[in-house]
Amino acid sequence: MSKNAVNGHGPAAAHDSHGSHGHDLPFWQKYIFSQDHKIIGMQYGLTALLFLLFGFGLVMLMRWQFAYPGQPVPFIGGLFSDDTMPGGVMLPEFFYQLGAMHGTIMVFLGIVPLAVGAFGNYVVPLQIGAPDMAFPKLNMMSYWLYFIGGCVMLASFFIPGGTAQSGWTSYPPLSVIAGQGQTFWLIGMAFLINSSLLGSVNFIVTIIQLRADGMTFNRLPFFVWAQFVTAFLLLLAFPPLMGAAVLQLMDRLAHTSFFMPSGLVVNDQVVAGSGGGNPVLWQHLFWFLAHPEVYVLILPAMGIVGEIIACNTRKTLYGYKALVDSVIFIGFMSFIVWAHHMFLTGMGTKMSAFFQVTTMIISIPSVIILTALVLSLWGGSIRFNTPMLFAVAFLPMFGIGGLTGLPLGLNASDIHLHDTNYVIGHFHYVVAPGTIFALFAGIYHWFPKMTGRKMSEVLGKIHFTFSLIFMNGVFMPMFIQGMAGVLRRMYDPTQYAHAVPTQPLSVFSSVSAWCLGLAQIPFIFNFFYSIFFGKKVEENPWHATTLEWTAPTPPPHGNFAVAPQVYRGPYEYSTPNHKNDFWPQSMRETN
Amino acid sequence: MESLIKHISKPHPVTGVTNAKLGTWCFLASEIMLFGALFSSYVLLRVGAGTAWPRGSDILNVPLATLNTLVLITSSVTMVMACASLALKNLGKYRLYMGATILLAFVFLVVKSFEYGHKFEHHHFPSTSTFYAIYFTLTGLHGLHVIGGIVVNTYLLFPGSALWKKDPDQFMGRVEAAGLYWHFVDLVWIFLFPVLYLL
Amino acid sequence: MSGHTQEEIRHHVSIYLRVFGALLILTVLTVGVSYLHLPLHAAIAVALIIATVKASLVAAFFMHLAGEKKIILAVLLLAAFFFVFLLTYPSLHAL
Amino acid sequence: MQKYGWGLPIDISANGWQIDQLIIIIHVFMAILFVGWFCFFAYTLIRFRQRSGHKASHHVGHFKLPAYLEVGVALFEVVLLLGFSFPIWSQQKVVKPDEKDAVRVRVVAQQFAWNVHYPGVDGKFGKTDPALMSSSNPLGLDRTDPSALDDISITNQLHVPTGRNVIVYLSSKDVIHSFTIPVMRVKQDAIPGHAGELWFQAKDAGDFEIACAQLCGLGHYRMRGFFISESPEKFEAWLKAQAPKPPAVPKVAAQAAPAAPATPAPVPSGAAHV
Ligand code: HEA
Ligand code: HEA
Ligand code: CUA
Ligand SMILES: [Cu+2]
Repeated sequence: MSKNAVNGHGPAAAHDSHGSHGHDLPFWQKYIFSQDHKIIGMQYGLTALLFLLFGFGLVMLMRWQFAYPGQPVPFIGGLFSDDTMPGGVMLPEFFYQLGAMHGTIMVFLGIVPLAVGAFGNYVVPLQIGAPDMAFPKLNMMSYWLYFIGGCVMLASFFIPGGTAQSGWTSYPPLSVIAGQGQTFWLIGMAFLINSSLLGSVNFIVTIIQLRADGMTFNRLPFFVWAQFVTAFLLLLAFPPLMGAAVLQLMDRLAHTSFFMPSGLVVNDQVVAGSGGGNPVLWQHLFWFLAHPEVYVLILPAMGIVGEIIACNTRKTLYGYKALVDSVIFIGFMSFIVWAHHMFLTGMGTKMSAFFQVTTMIISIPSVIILTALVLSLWGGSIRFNTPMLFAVAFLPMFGIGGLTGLPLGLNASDIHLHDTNYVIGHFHYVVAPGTIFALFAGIYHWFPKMTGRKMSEVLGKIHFTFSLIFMNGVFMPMFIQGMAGVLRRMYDPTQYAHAVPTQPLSVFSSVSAWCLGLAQIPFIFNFFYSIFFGKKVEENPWHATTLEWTAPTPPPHGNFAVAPQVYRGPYEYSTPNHKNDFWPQSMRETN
Repeated sequence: MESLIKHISKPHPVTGVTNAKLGTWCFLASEIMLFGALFSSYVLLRVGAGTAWPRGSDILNVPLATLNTLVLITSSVTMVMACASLALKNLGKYRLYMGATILLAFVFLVVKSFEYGHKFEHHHFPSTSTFYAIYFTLTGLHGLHVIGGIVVNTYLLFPGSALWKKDPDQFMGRVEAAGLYWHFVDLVWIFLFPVLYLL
Repeated sequence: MSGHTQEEIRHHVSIYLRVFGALLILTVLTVGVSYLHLPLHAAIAVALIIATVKASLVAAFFMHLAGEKKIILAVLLLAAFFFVFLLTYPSLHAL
Repeated sequence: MQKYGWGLPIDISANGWQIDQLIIIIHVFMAILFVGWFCFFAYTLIRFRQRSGHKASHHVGHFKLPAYLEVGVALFEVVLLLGFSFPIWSQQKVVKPDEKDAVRVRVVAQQFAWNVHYPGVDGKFGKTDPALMSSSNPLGLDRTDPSALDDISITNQLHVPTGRNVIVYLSSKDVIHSFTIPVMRVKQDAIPGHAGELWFQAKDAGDFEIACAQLCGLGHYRMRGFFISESPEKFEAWLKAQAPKPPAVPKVAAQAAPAAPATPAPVPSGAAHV
């Protein structure tokens, strides 16, 4: 294709340099401060899974209080200190810490690092036929900044007063007058923001610059497209939160009044400070990030689901172009819908109309994506292995989550539903049985590439079945509660007469959550067991077409023995007159 | 291993840019959004304050800030001259211009610290009013960017320049990237100056 | 910058110096205008116009944005588009 | 009368039905879409499962139906916006009822109570000052202001007459709260430094709840107020009973606490301050 591509970077060179110093790096350089995108991907993956488990643990604890407010937590209640759960009874302080940290950890330390940091890092360079990310050192820094950010967040559990407790949204003035935990939260966020900034630059440059010869943009696997758009969201949406975090830190530490209006009276004390600030400013800056952020949670998941569906139906994705266009359009629109979280802040009519119109518009590409994915099943020969089960289950779950976004997006119905459990139900359907299922699917799917072994199908199916049942058990009741007006973030919902009739649903939801926790045991066991004792498999166990499956397993430093050349689109399955039912992108023969 | 990654020193044949250049611009795009958020906060607070908002020229030191503007602009020029010297394969001149750039950056910071010191003496702190709050925050954040630029440029002046012998193209790419960043810091100041000091 | 002939680079340098001159003049101009104590709206307009011109000069010549590769312009255009919303919408909250 | 159950709470407001109607229409629409989509989905999974003798087909025709469906969904969303959401919003949040005929009341939120301020017979809200705020004068009412003399200050109880528009001027002393009366289908954030407004009209009498919908601190969950809608006569009588005795020396609070309304436990935490 170009002289440049051959000059000194040809296949032979690739092979040599890999052979000469690929293997003899000291342990700490190979596995700790590694610059290899695959190791970094796995570091991200393991850390994020642990955070996910931790964040889930926090909410399982909270669910006790939701179900049986004011009663001592059985078994483990005694293990906690007196300023969190004296006598096993959870204090409101602790409850709100759990809530804020659950949201923060799940979003910023769990799902995004897993979807982008782990899957993006591991799979994208392989799928585009690159030897690594464009900036390996930045990649390493990105992970370590994430790690430090996570440590700061965790550290705040151990300081007097505990963690942040103003919700993951950290609305001022509450967050400004809150205790030290909030400062930790802000500093932790600063690390995470910079980590994702480095990561997103890296992804954009890698995908634009390092595609293998022949890997044109319309031959990119759908997953890569999803990551590409995601990287832009991270790049351009996070900085405003960085700005907002700086302002909030100033408010807390330098006693400025960015978010503090004049004349505040807390506990009958006039708050010192100049005043003149505006709490709504924070909301704008926060949601300018946080709405794109929720699409960061879903786009990679859609990408994973697309890959797995194509592979396991043994046919190409339906409407590849429409899918790609929709993803780009969603990414673009996601920057201009943010204030649908703020309909009831006294926003003007024109603004409110603008944001509900954009919100309705952004639902259309999601409908197109969901339609194209389900039509991709049509005419296939569907192989129901564990990754496929999770991927297929993603579709209706995302459908429920997405559809319930509509009544929230119309400001009139949002008057009743805002800040009720309906909202909690809405977004958990998209992120929990939606994104988490897609991520599970991805783990089962790419595990053989990462380790050379397959995870157990039997345990996988057990994991799937119970996860599906209990996920719905946790979140379906929330819609009913939300309709009845039950508000979110309630330490003791039974305080309100209107919440009492649906209280049995809270119990149901909690029991489901704990069972969901139990349902993860086969997964965790399967995961670690299979690393060492899983069934050994060859390079391409699923008979897939994308490039990562043509690399050796596990891929060595530098990935491909010979720099791949790409000849065709990503999903050539069941091509007539071809000898196999899959036709890898880099396979040379002409028919 | 690094040599495996393409387009480090030579531009990509289709996009026409190197990785470093594209990466730097992406980073600057994110910086635009960062300062965008802060300028947005400025606008919102100012609109909210109405006539209570002071005019910067009445309470800030315009001559000092003008001096600083000139210093920063000059440092931008020395930065492009440093790049041009490298393109002319003149490492000595590059050193000279880069050194000047760093020096000017220090001058900027010194002037800035005088300005801050003066304010503190008169008991004007970030907590004094929202005007001072945004003034200190914006100039402070900008100052941090200047310090970042000094670190990068110093690296490229001394240890980093060893790359010049090994791979002049890559080294030039790095200097150019540092230059882009430095001009961006200048560019932010070009807006900060009238917005805070003159209006 | 790389891949230019010596001749071109000398030409560039002369442009840099001219831009430098323009920036100095504009700086003096904007400070001068501020001493006129124009009404606020006029002052804002003048100051922002001058700042935009200065910024454009820096971007176009020092950062070589004039004639820059499409991919970079595209990234910047995207950022600029969202920047406009970010800058204006929060203040229009009550609209 | 069952007030609360598993469905929407009972609606006793004059305009709440519009919101309910929208919620119902959109959920029917969602249900149709989802069920239709799901049936197709389930059928596809079964019909195209992997089995011997069945092969995936490479060329799948182009489906026209989805495009129509997508356009249909888009059109329906336009209808929801133009036909429902815009007009309802303007009714609820834009077109304010005439202040002259309406019952006007200030509600000042604080951690963790709703301070309610009636202007009294003169119809004028007295001056307030943050410096005067204390637990016995939560509104910071300046009783030296003549128009404040007859003002009624009461905590966690909002009495309104049926059949008349009620306008609530909403504000907050400390952090962001959100004022909601589920049975009125109203909700509005109370943001310090911002003047919020909302209005509604009660159709029927009854004792209901005010809730705080925005996380406002550790007591957020118990920031519950009582919403009492009553016949105009009863309301007027109540107002009279609350009115401070005219010659009363400012600052000396009359101790006449109103009879606690018949509501489920717990008893309102704040007594009335007059
Ligand atoms: C991954 C995360 C994610 C995703 C994808 C979405 C998607 C959407 N969200 Fe959601 N949302 C959140 C995460 C997410 N959201 C979170 C975390 C919050 C709460 C934050 C907080 O307050 O703490 C929230 C809150 C939230 C609100 C604020 C509610 C409130 O506080 O009052 C609103 C309001 O507009 C909204 C709207 C939407 C809409 C319209 C979509 C749309 O994009 C959805 C589009 C999808 C569909 C419409 C489904 C498609 C279709 C079918 C089922 C097929 C039909 C079949 C055929 C056509 C054949 N969301
Ligand atoms: C990405 C985001 C995300 C995810 C995935 C989840 C997942 C879950 N969430 Fe969360 N949630 C939020 C984001 C998320 N949540 C946010 C933003 C809030 C609002 C916070 C606020 O009010 O400020 C919230 C609030 C929230 C509430 C409401 C709190 C309130 O009203 O105050 C509840 C209540 O039940 C809840 C429950 C759950 C449950 C049961 C899950 C489950 O689905 C969890 C399932 C998890 C797993 C199944 C773990 C899988 C991992 C493993 C098994 C690890 C394996 C490890 C190795 C192999 C090493 N969440
Ligand atoms: Cu007040 Cu929540
Ligand atoms: Cu949103």
